[in-house]
Amino acid sequence: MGFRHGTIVRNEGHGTIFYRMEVALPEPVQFVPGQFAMLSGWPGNDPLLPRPFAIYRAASAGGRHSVEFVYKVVGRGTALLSGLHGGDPVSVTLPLGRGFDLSGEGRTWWLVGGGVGFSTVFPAADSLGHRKGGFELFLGGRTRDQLPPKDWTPGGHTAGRLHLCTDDGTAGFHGTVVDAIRERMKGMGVSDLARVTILACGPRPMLKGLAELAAGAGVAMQASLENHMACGFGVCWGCVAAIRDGEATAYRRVCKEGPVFNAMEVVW
Amino acid sequence: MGFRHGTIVRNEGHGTIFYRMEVALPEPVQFVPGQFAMLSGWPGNDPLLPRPFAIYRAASAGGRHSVEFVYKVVGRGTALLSGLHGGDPVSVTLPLGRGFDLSGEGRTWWLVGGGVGFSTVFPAADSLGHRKGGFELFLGGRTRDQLPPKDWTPGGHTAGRLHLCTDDGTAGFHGTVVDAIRERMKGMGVSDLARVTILACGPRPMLKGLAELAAGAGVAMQASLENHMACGFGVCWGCVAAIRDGEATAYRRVCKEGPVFNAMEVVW
Amino acid sequence: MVRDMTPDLSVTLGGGLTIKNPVMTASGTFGYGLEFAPFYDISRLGCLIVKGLSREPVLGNPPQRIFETASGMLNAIGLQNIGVERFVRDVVPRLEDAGATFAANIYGKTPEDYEAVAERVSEVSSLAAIEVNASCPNVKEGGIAFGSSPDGIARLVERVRRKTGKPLWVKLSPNVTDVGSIAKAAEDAGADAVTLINTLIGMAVDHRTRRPVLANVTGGLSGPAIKPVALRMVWDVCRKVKIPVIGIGGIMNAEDALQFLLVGASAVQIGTANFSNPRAAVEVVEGIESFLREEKIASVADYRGTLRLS
Amino acid sequence: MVRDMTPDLSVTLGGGLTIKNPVMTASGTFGYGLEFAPFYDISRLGCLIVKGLSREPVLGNPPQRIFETASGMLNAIGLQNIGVERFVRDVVPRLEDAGATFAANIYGKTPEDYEAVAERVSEVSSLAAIEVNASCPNVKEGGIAFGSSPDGIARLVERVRRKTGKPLWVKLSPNVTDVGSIAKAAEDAGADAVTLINTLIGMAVDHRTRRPVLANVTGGLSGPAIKPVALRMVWDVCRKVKIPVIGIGGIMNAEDALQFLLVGASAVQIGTANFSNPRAAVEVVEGIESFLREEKIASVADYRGTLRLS
Ligand SMILES: Cc1cc2nc3c(=O)[nH]c(=O)nc-3n(C[C@H](O)[C@H](O)[C@H](O)COP(=O)(O)OP(=O)(O)OC[C@H]3O[C@@H](n4cnc5c(N)ncnc54)[C@H](O)[C@@H]3O)c2cc1C
Ligand SMILES: Cc1cc2nc3c(=O)[nH]c(=O)nc-3n(C[C@H](O)[C@H](O)[C@H](O)COP(=O)(O)OP(=O)(O)OC[C@H]3O[C@@H](n4cnc5c(N)ncnc54)[C@H](O)[C@@H]3O)c2cc1C
Ligand SMILES: Cc1cc2nc3c(=O)[nH]c(=O)nc-3n(C[C@H](O)[C@H](O)[C@H](O)COP(=O)(O)O)c2cc1C
Ligand SMILES: Cc1cc2nc3c(=O)[nH]c(=O)nc-3n(C[C@H](O)[C@H](O)[C@H](O)COP(=O)(O)O)c2cc1C
Ligand code: FES
Ligand code: FES
Repeated sequence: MGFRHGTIVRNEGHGTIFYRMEVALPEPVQFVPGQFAMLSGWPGNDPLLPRPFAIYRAASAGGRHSVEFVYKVVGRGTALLSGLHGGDPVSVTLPLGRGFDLSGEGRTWWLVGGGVGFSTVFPAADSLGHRKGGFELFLGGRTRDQLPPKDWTPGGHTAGRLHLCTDDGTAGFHGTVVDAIRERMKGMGVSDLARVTILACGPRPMLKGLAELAAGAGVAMQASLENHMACGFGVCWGCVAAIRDGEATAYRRVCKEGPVFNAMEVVW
Repeated sequence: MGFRHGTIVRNEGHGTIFYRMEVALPEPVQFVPGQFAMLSGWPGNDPLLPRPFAIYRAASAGGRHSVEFVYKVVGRGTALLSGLHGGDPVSVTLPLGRGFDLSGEGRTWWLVGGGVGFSTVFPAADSLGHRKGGFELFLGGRTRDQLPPKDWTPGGHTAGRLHLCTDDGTAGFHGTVVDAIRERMKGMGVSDLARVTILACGPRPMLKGLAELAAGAGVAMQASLENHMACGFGVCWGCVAAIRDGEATAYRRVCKEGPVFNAMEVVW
Repeated sequence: MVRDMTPDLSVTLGGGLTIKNPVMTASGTFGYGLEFAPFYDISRLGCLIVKGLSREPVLGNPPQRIFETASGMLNAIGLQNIGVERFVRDVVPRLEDAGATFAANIYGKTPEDYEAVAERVSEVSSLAAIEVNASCPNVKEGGIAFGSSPDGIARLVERVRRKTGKPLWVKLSPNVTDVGSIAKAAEDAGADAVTLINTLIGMAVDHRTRRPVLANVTGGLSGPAIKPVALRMVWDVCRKVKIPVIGIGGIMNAEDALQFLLVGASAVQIGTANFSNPRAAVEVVEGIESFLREEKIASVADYRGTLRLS
Repeated sequence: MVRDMTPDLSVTLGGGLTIKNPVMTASGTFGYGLEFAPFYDISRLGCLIVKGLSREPVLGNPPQRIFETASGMLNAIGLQNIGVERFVRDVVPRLEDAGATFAANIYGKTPEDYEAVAERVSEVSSLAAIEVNASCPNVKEGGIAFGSSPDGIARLVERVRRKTGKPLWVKLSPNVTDVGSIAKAAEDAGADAVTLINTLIGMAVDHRTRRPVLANVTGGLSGPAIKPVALRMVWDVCRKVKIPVIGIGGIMNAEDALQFLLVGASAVQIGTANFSNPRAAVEVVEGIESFLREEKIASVADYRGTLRLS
């Protein structure tokens, strides 16, 4: 983990709503899929705090190191980021938090990304892609414009393993990813379901719906949560989520004990 | 006077320290040399206040209107401005304040700009250049690098009328503009001196030195003052300077009753 | 259900005063009002409050008077003003011509000063209200000295109350332990409304020259930096008094203004925002109207104080 | 004349404590200290102050706990902490290993709670000092209740004083009319130093959902937005007490820190800045050193309190 001054290599809009930013860093970045960075790139004190973004990709070649982020403009900070140019300076603290646990062997992986949540699960797909069995990918968006650009999609070429879902039916499955997973589960036996692990990132209602579905079906699920963050590395206690701790409820830091939690332990 | 949203046409560094920014505006700008604008071009609330800059030039052609500013990076606001690109939005309120009084006929005009102060006097030169008699221009900088680029200088081609001064002697007269004016006055008769009006903008110690010199020699002088400003159009009372009011001292608004004051009335 | 109706922006303040919308401009940030005429029609404001007026003209503090801070500014103007006589004689007729609704912010060193200014401005029939500045941090006497305790405020307000039939607003200082009890004291003493907050006391120094930045050493902090503090105090006071509360502090746009209405303010004032955007106040009027329209809320009154706590 | 000498950064605080430089990190913004080890050697700090400790572990407030404001942030953590026992058992040995100078910020609902925590941490021989948090705005009982009046603070400090021989610092609230008299009361009751300011009480609401943003409704405002307020209060208190004053509030860099030293603070604490730049505190140490070197000032002590008023 470190705090680094980087320089923007590229920062471009893609499709209608997603931006992708590559940042050159002085040192190589190693990360576990699901880990994130705190990023800021504005002068002055307003905005004051850096913003959390999943690490989308990290590369090192010829002594040059860089890291990529994918983001959606939703407010002030992301609007400012989208206005930055190649050469502009940014600061990043990374890698942060606990990523996905991809250790199980012989498991069936269902990766679920709602909205810009795909930025958190694609790195997991990159990891799992090398394994036997691979993964299935469920991507949800309100409309087709809100799905990630095709050429970003890992294993997007492997038909059948990619489930696109849109709320308005303008592409793929007409419905939410929760509906799509429900469909997918149909006809699967208990033992098959027991081999499935869902890795999910997206809006909280989606995660909650998925967690309930998974709980009912005996499917394991890891959910990447979001919360407002000040520090991102566990010192402000600002980002907690209610997590079951035996009988009791504890407030665990999304930035430190998370962002990936066992969905069965989250108090939704 | 109006508050306008403009778009940067050009924003470039020139020489070692000066930037020049052209801003496209929805309406034509008419101004008196010495008048200024409040300019801001940053998102968020930090910096909070717009910054005052002399109107350097205004142009209208083919239904397109623009205004130019020349500035030096001295702090946060100007640093931010210098990082803006063509196409970026800025806001301006203009034209503001009371500019130079160029109404006297048959006068000898000495225009004095210390540091970036030339941005305030060049527009006066543009006005006076058309008149018989014209003007003499005294430009001071610490070093030659701190003088305005040659091709910006009005009447710069007319040798003898341009007096460049550097504190370190790296160009032109070795000394301050005050020293240069003192030299210039040498041998001039009382009635010649009485026909001179100095128009000056620059650091306060320079203005003070000039004012004392002018007072002693019976030379008229108009000084463009600077002060921290919040509004720029006379409503906050933040920018006052001590100005003689008969026997008493009054606090006059630099943005409204100024920025150009009769140097003999300023309490230096 | 309201569909595409023009929402009713008018608000009722104390002392029988109703204004056309809840957007006012704050004393000291709006000059005498007329300076804003080049930017918009000032009669569109709910009310404009002029720079603090005293019995005699005041010279104010020496420069440097202002300093920018993170998302805020310090000012120590020292209440430079033209005095109540010139205001009544020269300014009032022009405000009347402009069709503006306006109130006088008044200030004195002694209770007698306040009384005198209140009496004089009360003669102006077009004056909408008097706002007593009991909270200026930038003058040695008067101002904040009265506004720092319930007793102090009560004594001042009672005296001014006796001298005027105009709606009487009392402007409160945030530099206190318990603003609620001070607001209550103002209410009990006969105020028709309370305005808050005035500026927080602040300071800036230059670490190189080793001098204070402001000639007055300390100054009043305003701007978006103080908004959270202002909002909390307005919310507090709204639950402690029955008279209308006028909310102020760091309001930059309609969203900010709506937040003050939401916690219970009957109206808001725009201060420092006037400097960075001379059209700020009228944009707030427009923004509130379009918000109510979009959300299909019939009136400001229907929105005011509807914060849900659970 | 000092030429190219290494300036002496050490500062003497109350109770016989001398620390290597005047830069501390603020309670609640620095975890238990070890979290910063990846960013720099935490033994370089003058002192680090751990998250407020209570007798028993505290669950804290439900989320949402933080919200960004203009150049500041609101927090309502509710003092979530691991409790004093776990701190002494698990954290202290690791801080000792890291060579860190550290102080314990303590908090309770009742004076007895404070006494108990003070007694327990006093057993830690490596502990540099105890900082009594008498100013947390985010808990219903304790904290600010004691810190809002001279009497309240005196009673609390006297009791804790009897239980510890450690240097005793008292952290003061800015949400008061007269912080000077409260600081004086703390001094008279036996405090070795006062720390100020804690956060200003603030609030944020969502004008669309019509709900408070923070589950706790109100929160504490910190960050550069509050620096002018903090600086003024530190300056005030420095002229009212003889014990050392530890300045805090919105310090982002060495320039800010120097300004607090200039008005008389003996040391400073870095809070919210740790979030946007995890290296902020060590950069302040370096920045102060290079400033003194450049300006040829031999020591922090020579610079402290040298504000020129005329
Ligand atoms: C671990 C983690 C990973 C994330 N990864 C990505 C990603 O890869 N791509 C992406 O587009 N977004 C991601 N997000 C969400 C992203 O952080 C927010 O969209 C962003 O902070 C919004 O900032 P803003 O200034 O534009 O919005 P504003 O709403 O103006 O921000 C105001 C404040 O709210 C906070 N905030 C607002 N929305 C969120 C949110 N959803 N989560 C956390 N804080 C929020 C901001 O950080 C800021 O402090 C992630 C969030 C977390 C916690
Ligand atoms: C009427 C007028 C005309 C001006 N014309 C020009 C011009 O044409 N070109 C140019 O380069 N500069 C000009 N200046 C000076 C220019 O306004 C300042 O250099 C600029 O405001 C500095 O902003 P900053 O954020 O970079 O500096 P900072 O020092 O970071 O600013 C902090 C605060 O101090 C104020 N401030 C700092 N220096 C000055 C100053 N000299 N005058 C007024 N306020 C100041 C800023 O406005 C801001 O509020 C003019 C000033 C005035 C009053
Ligand atoms: C430059 C300036 C001058 C002010 N003068 C007065 C005044 O004369 N009377 C008064 O009651 N308040 C005065 N105030 C306080 C404002 O009216 C307002 O209460 C404060 O600035 C907070 O609001 P804001 O953050 O929107 O500016 C002044 C504020 C500023 C910035
Ligand atoms: C997230 C957070 C948690 C805090 N927790 C504590 C605490 O436990 N005890 C305490 O005395 N102060 C606490 N504070 C207050 C800070 O120590 C400090 O006084 C305040 O933030 C002002 O300084 P700053 O502007 O540099 O942050 C906390 C502040 C923040 C932002
Ligand atoms: S964001 Fe600070 S603890 Fe998680
Ligand atoms: S800058 Fe506001 S009156 Fe001059």
